[in-house]
Amino acid sequence: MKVSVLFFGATADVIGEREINLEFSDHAKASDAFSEIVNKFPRLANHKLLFAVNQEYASGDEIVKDGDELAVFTAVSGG
Amino acid sequence: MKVSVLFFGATADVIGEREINLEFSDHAKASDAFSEIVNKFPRLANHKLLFAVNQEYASGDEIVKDGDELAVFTAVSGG
Amino acid sequence: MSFYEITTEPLDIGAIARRVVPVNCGAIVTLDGFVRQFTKGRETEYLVYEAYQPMALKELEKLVARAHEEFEIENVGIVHRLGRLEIGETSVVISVASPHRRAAFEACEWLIKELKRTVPIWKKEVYADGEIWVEGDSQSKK
Amino acid sequence: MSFYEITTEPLDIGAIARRVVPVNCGAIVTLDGFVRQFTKGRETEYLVYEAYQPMALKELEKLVARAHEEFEIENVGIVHRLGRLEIGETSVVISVASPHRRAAFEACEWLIKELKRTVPIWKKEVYADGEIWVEGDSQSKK
Repeated sequence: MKVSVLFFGATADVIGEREINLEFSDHAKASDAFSEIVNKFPRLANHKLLFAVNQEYASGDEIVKDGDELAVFTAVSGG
Repeated sequence: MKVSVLFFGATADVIGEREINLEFSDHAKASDAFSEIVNKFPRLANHKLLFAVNQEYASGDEIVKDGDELAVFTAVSGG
Repeated sequence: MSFYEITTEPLDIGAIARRVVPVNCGAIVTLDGFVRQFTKGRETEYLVYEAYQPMALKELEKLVARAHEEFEIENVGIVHRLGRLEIGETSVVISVASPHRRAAFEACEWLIKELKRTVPIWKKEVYADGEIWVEGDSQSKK
Repeated sequence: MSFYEITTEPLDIGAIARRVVPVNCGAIVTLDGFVRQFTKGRETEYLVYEAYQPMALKELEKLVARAHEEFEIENVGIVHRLGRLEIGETSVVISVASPHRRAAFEACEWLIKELKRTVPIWKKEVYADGEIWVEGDSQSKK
């Protein structure tokens, strides 16, 4: 199954892309998917990361589905 | 000795004037001067009044001097 | 720079807030008081504000000085309008800039409370069938 | 009416505050966040704000709903600007109208705190000799 992963600000700079597509095994847990992403781009681990699934903050327990939109970003700094 | 007495808002409506001149005996205490003013215009007593001497809230203990500016007004309602 | 003014001109709250911006602050808190249409269910047609102007300016000056003593703020701007105000028009603007926004919120709330208690300005509410000079809380000020 | 928006246009805080005015309220509290020139002694040339826009709008919607649940307020307006902002330009405006001003102060302060914690927007500070994406407090959000 295929999902898109979005990056913003500092994480987009690390990856050099704002969006990538990744393949995961079916019924992957969100926490596993995010671990895989961080392993793939180890420089992400230099940051405190937040994760979202389909535009909602992720607990990690979500089951990732084909076509889902994941996002990986640093603690927000708007305002 | 002569002082001016200013009225604003509700007290100006009661008096029908915004400023009057009054004669007081020398060395009058402010509290006595204000009592005299209220006695002269008894309808003022229908209001909670505040008093000022020379543009400062009066404690009543001030000694009124010739040419002083007294003021009688209701609790403020700006904002 | 802190400032306090009384004017009969309409108030531009954005412009007033801008004037208190210092280089080392990142937030301004602004209180914008305006003429409400309904007070206790009664419809107001317009308001008239009147001041004992020289004393009001002295009291505003004291307020600004006390705010600087009591709160860690950088700049304060207070502008009060006088004369006839229509529904929805701004009667008073208080803007406070501070390095930490907590102090700006606290100081702004304190300033409007104190202004309503101490600054000799009065409001007349005019209705279709009458008018009344609003008298403040009697506990206000000895 | 409450509203929340994200825009790349300059913000007019007076105009935003005006949009939250209801007929039975007499005070609006507005928080105006802007680009400070110096942060910890270092001079900023300009800022760039970026958002995860659809998620940011969802989080703003939740914030406004929670504010209405937790505080006795009438209307809330939040507008956040994105893109390049020069020194002194306003990045965010939060205006709250309430029948009693206490609630407006409380809600406005709570809203900016929560916005900075939950809404996916990031700020890049650009200096003469470099730039950095500011990362929020790590305790922010699980």
